[in-house]
Amino acid sequence: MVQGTDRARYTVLPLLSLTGILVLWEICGRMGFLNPLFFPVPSRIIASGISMLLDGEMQENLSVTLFRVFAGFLLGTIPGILLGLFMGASERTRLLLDPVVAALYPIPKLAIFPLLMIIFGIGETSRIAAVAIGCFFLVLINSMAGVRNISRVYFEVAENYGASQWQLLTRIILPASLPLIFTGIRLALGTSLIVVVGVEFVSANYGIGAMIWNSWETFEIEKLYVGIFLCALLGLLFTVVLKKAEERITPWFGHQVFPDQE
Amino acid sequence: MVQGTDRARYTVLPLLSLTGILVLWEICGRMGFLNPLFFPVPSRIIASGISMLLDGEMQENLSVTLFRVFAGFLLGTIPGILLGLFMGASERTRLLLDPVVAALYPIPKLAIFPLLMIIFGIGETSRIAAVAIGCFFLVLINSMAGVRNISRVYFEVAENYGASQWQLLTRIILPASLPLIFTGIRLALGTSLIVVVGVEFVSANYGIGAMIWNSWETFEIEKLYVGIFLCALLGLLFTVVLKKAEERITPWFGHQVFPDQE
Amino acid sequence: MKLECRNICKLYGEGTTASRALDTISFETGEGEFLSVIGPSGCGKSTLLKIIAGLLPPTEGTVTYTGDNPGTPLNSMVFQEHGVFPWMNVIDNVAFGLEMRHVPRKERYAQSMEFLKKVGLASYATRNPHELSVGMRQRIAIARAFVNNPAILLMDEPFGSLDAQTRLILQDELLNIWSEHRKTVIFVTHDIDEAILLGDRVMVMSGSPGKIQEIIDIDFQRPRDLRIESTREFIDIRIRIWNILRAEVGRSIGGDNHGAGN
Amino acid sequence: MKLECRNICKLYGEGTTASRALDTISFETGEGEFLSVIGPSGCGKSTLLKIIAGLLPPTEGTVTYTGDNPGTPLNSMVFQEHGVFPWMNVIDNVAFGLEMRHVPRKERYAQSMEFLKKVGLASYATRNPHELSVGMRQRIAIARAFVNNPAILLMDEPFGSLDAQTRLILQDELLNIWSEHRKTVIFVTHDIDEAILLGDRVMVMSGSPGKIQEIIDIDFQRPRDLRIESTREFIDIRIRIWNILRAEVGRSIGGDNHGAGN
Amino acid sequence: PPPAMKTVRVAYLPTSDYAPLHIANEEGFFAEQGISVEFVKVQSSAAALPLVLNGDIGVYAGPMKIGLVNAITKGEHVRIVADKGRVARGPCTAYALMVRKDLSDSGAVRNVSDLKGRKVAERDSDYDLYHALALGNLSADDVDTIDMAFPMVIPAFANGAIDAGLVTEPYLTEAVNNGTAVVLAPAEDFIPDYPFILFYGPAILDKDPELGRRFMVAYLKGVRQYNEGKTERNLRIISNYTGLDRDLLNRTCWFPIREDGYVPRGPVRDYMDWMYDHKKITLNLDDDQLFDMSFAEYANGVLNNTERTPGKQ
Ligand SMILES: Nc1ncnc2c1ncn2[C@@H]1O[C@H](COP(=O)(O)OP(=O)(O)OP(=O)(O)O)[C@@H](O)[C@H]1O
Ligand SMILES: Nc1ncnc2c1ncn2[C@@H]1O[C@H](COP(=O)(O)OP(=O)(O)OP(=O)(O)O)[C@@H](O)[C@H]1O
Ligand SMILES: [Mg+2]
Ligand SMILES: [Mg+2]
Repeated sequence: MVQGTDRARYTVLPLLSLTGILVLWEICGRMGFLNPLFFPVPSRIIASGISMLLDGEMQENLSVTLFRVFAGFLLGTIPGILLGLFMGASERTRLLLDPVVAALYPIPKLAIFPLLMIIFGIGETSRIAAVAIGCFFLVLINSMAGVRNISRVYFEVAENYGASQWQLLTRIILPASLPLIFTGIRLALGTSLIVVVGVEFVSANYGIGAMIWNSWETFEIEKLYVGIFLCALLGLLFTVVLKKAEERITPWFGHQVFPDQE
Repeated sequence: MVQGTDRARYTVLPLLSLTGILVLWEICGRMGFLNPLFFPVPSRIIASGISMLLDGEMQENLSVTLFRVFAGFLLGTIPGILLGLFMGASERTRLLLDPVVAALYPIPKLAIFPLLMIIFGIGETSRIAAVAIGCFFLVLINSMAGVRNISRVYFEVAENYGASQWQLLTRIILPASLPLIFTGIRLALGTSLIVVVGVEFVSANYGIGAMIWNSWETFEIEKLYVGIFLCALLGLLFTVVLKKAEERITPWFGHQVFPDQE
Repeated sequence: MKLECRNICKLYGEGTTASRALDTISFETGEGEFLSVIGPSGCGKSTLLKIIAGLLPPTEGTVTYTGDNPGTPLNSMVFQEHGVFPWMNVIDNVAFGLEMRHVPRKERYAQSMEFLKKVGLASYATRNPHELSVGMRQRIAIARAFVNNPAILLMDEPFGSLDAQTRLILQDELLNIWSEHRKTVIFVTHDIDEAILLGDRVMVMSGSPGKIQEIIDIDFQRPRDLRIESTREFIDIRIRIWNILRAEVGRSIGGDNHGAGN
Repeated sequence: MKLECRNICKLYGEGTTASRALDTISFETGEGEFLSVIGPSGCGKSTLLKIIAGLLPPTEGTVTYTGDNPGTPLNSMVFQEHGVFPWMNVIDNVAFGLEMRHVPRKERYAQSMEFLKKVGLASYATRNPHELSVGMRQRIAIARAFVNNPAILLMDEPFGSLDAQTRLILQDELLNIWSEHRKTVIFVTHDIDEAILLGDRVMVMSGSPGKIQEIIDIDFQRPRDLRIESTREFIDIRIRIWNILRAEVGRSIGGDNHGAGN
Repeated sequence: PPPAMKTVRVAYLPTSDYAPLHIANEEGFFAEQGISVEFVKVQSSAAALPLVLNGDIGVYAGPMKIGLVNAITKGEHVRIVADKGRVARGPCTAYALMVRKDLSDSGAVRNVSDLKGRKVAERDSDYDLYHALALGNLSADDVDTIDMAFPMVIPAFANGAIDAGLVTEPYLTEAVNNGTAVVLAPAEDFIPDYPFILFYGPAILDKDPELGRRFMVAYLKGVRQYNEGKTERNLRIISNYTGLDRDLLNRTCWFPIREDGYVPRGPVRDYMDWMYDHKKITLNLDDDQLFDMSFAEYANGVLNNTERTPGKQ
C-alpha cells in the first residue's frame, strides 16, 4: 500500500461518512422528503448555529455545559478507574462490591436527581454529582474487565520480581488494562454529555440541555438541532482526542486484522 | 483453601455488603439522622412495596417495563454486537463509521425522544426505539474493543486455514470477543433500565419510570424508593444471570490474579 | 506442489522509521521437497513464512505456487506462537481446518483423533486448552496442521517447545508422513541437527536485514534416523552451518568474547 | 542458598474433577548447585517451578529456603511464556526487577544495558516488544532474570525459542555467571544435551501425575564446553536419560510404533 | 343513529385542571358523541406540541406558550378553541409566588422586593415571573432564577436550595401542608385572568372538523360537572387519574373553568404583546390566527337546546 493512499484514507474515510450523511439529509430535505417542521435541512441549522455563535448564546451555553462535563467526568472517572482496577485484581473485593455496583448502576440518575439536590444542594454540585455517578460505573465496569483480561503470566512475573501492591497497580494493572480503560473513558465521556443534558433539562438556566429544552418550549426547532449537533460535535471531538491519546499511550493495542489492511 | 470456605465466601460476601448497607440505612433513619420526608427507612419502603405487590400495582408496572427493556435490549444489542464485531475487524469500516458512532452516541436519548415519537409514533415503538439506541452504542463500542483486543495470531491461523468471512465471524471473532461483549451487555442491560425509566418519566402511564415520576408528583416518597429499589433489584438480577452465563460460556476468561485467591 | 519466491523484500513501518526485515529473498523448492530454514533470531524467518502463506503482503517481490492441487488446502502453517484457540476444546482446535472446509463432524473428529493419538493427547480431546501445559498446546497446533493435509506445510519452529522425546517422535512422524505423501515442507527451526536430519536442503539465513547466506544440499539417503548424526558428513555439514551462523553472531553482537567452543 | 522440597503434591481443580499434576516430589539442592530438570511435556515442570517460586500454593508439602540472602531477591524466574510486558520498551522490561527494588534509574539502565548487550539486543533498547520477533522477546525475559541477580535462578525452558547460536552463547554465558557467583539454578529444558552440559545433576521426571524418576549426577569438570558432548560418558548419560524418557513416552502414547532410533 | 366511534388522542398532565376531560370520559359524554378518547400523558405542553403539529395528537391543553405562537407563525394550523381554567380571584389560590417558610417566619422576606439577590425557581414562566417580580419593582436580573421541574420544587424548598418559586397546584397545597413554604403573592395579584386554554391541532381542524364539534359538546358537558365542585364523584375521578390523594385534592384549589368555553381575549392579547415587546416572538398574531370559537358556539347551541342552564360565568 502506497503511503500517500494510506494517509488519505485515514483522513478521507472518516470525513466521507459524516459529510455524506449531511449531504443526503440536505438533499432529502430540499426534495421535500422530510417534514421541514421537524427535520430542517442542515444548511438552515448551520445558519441558525452561526447566528447563535455571533450573538454569543452558543459560547455561553457551551462553556457552562463543558465545565459540568469535565468536572463530573474527572470526579467520576478517577475513582471509577481505581476501584475498577482494584475490583478486577482482588476477588474478595469483587465479590463484596459487585452486587452493590450491579444494584446502583441501573438506578436512573434522573430519577434520583431530586435526591441528589437534597444531598448536594442545588446548583452546580448536584449536577456535577449526577455526571460523576454516570461516568463512575461505566469506567469501573470497563476497568474491571480490563484487569480480568490481563494474561496471568504478567501477574506471575510481577509477583516473582517482588512488585509491591502499588507497583503492581501502576506498572502492570494500570498499563495492561489501559486499552479497556480507554473504552470505558470513551463511553463515560459520551454518557457525561447525555447525563448533563438530561440534568439541564430538568434544572438549569444555561447549558446545552437547557438550550434544547427551551427550543422545545418555544418550538425553535433549528436551535434544538444546533443543540443536538453540539452534542454530536463534542462527542466527535472527545473521540478524536481520545483516539490520538490511545494511539500514543497504548501502541500495542488494536492490530489490523483483515488482510486488506496491512 | 478448603472447599466449604470457598463456597461460603461466594455466597456470603455478596450478601454481606448489600444487607450491610440496608441495615446501616435503617439504623441511621431510626436514629433520626435522615430526613424521613425524603429518606424513609428501608423497612417502611419494604412495607410499601409489599402493599403494592398485594394490590398488583407492582407486577403491572414491572411487566410493562420489563417488556420494554427486553424488546429494546434485543433490538439494540444484536445489531450492536454484529456491527461492533464488523467494525472491530475491518479497519475500513471502522474508519468510515467510527466518527458517526462517536457523533451519535452522546446525543441524549431524552432530548430526541420527541423526535423519536414523531418518527415512530406515540406508544411502545418509540419507547423501545429509545432503549434500543441506548443499548446499541454501548454494545457496539465494547464489541469493537473486544475484537481489537484479540491476539493477531488467531486471525492469522483462521486466515491460513481458509476460514470464510462468516466462519471468521462465528468461530473466531465472536467467541474471542465474548468476554468484552459480555461487559457491553452488562452495561447495556443497566442502561436500558435507565433509558426506559427516563422515557417512562416523560411519556407513559405504566412502567416503573411512570411510577417513580408519579410518586414525585403525588408525594408518595416510599413508592419512589420502591421504584428505585426495583431498578436496583433488576440490575442485580441481570448481573447474576449474566455472570452465570459468562462463567459457562467463557470459562477461560477472568483469572484470579492476587495470590490470596487460588 | 512447487513454490517460487522471487526478490522478496519486506519493510516494517513507514517513511524514515521503516526497518528492513527481509532483503531480496529468492529461492524455489522442488516438487515435494523438504526445505529446512535456519537463522538467527529476528532474521525474518517468521516474516518470510507469513509472506509465503499470504498472510503478509511483501513490500516487493512475488510468491508463486505451481502444480496441481488435489482439493486439499494450498498450505497450512504451524505458528511459532501456536495460536490454539482458548474457546474451543482440544479436538475442535485440531479439527479447525477440516471444519473450515465443511468436513462433516463425525469424519473430522475421527481424523483429528488419529492425530491427537500421534501427539499423545488422545485423552485430552475434550479438555480446554487453558488447562494444558504450554508444550501440550503446541502439540495441538501441530496436530491441527497435519490433519489439514495441505499441499505445502509451513512450520515455524513447531518443535521448539516440545520435550526431547516427543520432539524425536514427531520428527520421525513428520518424516513418515512426508515420505508417504511427498508434500513440500518449509520447516523453520533453530536446531542445526534437526535442520540437517529433516531437510533435503538447509537454507541458512542471516539477519538485519534478513538475507539468504547459503542453501546447502543434504544428501543422506532416506529414510533417515538419528544414526546419521554420528557420521562424518553430518558433522561436517553441522560445522559448516555453525560457522556461517557464528560469523553472523559475531557481527551482530559485536565480536566480543562470546565464542562458544565446539 | 539451598532449597528443599518435601512431599510436594499439586491438584488442579476441585472435588471429583480434580487432576493430579504433581505427586510427592521431594528433593533438595546443594548450596550453589545447578540442577537440570527434564521430563515429558505436561509432566508438571512449570507447575513445580511456580510452586518453588511461591506463585502457586502446593496442595501438600513444603518448600524451604535456607542460607543467607545478601540483599538480592530470593529467586527470579524466566517464564516459559516469557511474559514480556508490551507496554514497556525493551530496556524497561529488562530493568523491571531492579525498578521494583527501587534501584535508581541511571544505575538500572546501566546494568540492564550490559545484559542487553549480552543477549545481542543492545540496539533495540528503546523499541517496543511488539516490534520484535518471538525469540527476541524471550531474550528480553532472560536478560530480565539475569540482571535481577537473584539468589536462586528458576528457568523454565528459557532457551526453547532461541536460535542455535544465541542458545549456545547464552548457555556459555549462563555457565560463566553461574561459576562466578555460584547461584543455585533450577533449569527446566527439553534438550537432553543441554541438561547434561549445564547441570551438576539432572532430575528426570515422568508425567501423569508428575513424579521424579531419577536424579542423575553429572561429574564433568567445570568449566565445561561443547567438547564434552563427544565423550563416552556423555553419550552414556544421554542414552540413560533417553531410555527413561522413552519408556515414559511408550506408556503415555500407548506403546505403538513410535520408537525413534538412536 | 349514533355515528361510528372515532378515536381522538388527547395530551394531558395529571393535574386537576384537566379534570373536565376525564370527567367527560368517565361519565360517557365522549361515548355519547361517538368518540373514544386516548389519553397521552406528557410531561409538559412543550413535549406535546410537536405531536399536535404532527397530527398524532388532536387536542391538547395548557397555558399560552411561545412555542405555540411560533408554530402558528410558521403557518401551522393550531387554534385556541375553548377555555380550560383561569387565574381568577376567588376563595382560594391555585398558583402563586411562594417563599420558604423559615424566611417568611424570620421576617427576612416580607414582600416581593425582599427577594432581591435570592434564588427563585421557575419553569418556563418568564411572563409570570416578570409580573410577579414587578410587584416588588424587581426584574429577572435582580434575582437568581433557577429553571426547575415542578415536583422538584418541594425538595428544593425543604433543603433550603431555593428561597422562593412560582408554584402551582397541587404542589402549592403540599408545600403549605408540610410546612416548607408559604404564599408570598397569589397569581391573581400579578397576572389576573391569565388563561389556560384548549387547543385543536391539524388532526381535527384540517381532517375532521365535525369530530371537533362533537368533542366540544362532550368537553363542555364535562366542564359543567367539574364546576359542580368537589363532589365525591368528581374527587374520585380526579384522584383516579392524577394518582393524588383524595384528601389532598379536597384541600387543593381548583381553577375555575367557563362552561360556555369562552376565552377572554384581553389577557391573551396582553401576553402576546408582552412577548412581542420582549422580542420572544417576531410576529404579533391577530385574533383570526389565534382563535376559532366556532366549535364552542356549536356546542353551546347543542347544549342549550337540550339543557336549560346557560354558562354561569
Ligand atoms: N490451570 C490449570 N487447570 C487444570 N490443569 C492444569 C492447569 N495448569 C496445568 N494443568 C495440568 O497440569 C499438568 C502439568 O502442567 P505444566 O504446565 O506444569 O506442565 P509442563 O511440564 O510445564 O509442560 P510443558 O513442558 O509442556 O510446559 C498438565 O497435565 C496440565 O494439563
Ligand atoms: N509488526 C512489526 N513491526 C515492526 N517490526 C517488526 C514487526 N514484526 C517483526 N518485526 C521485525 O522484523 C524482524 C524479523 O522478525 P521475525 O519475527 O520474522 O523474525 P524471526 O526470524 O521469526 O525471529 P525468531 O526466530 O525470534 O522468531 C525483526 O527484527 C523484528 O524486529
Ligand atoms: Mg519467528
Ligand atoms: Mg511448562
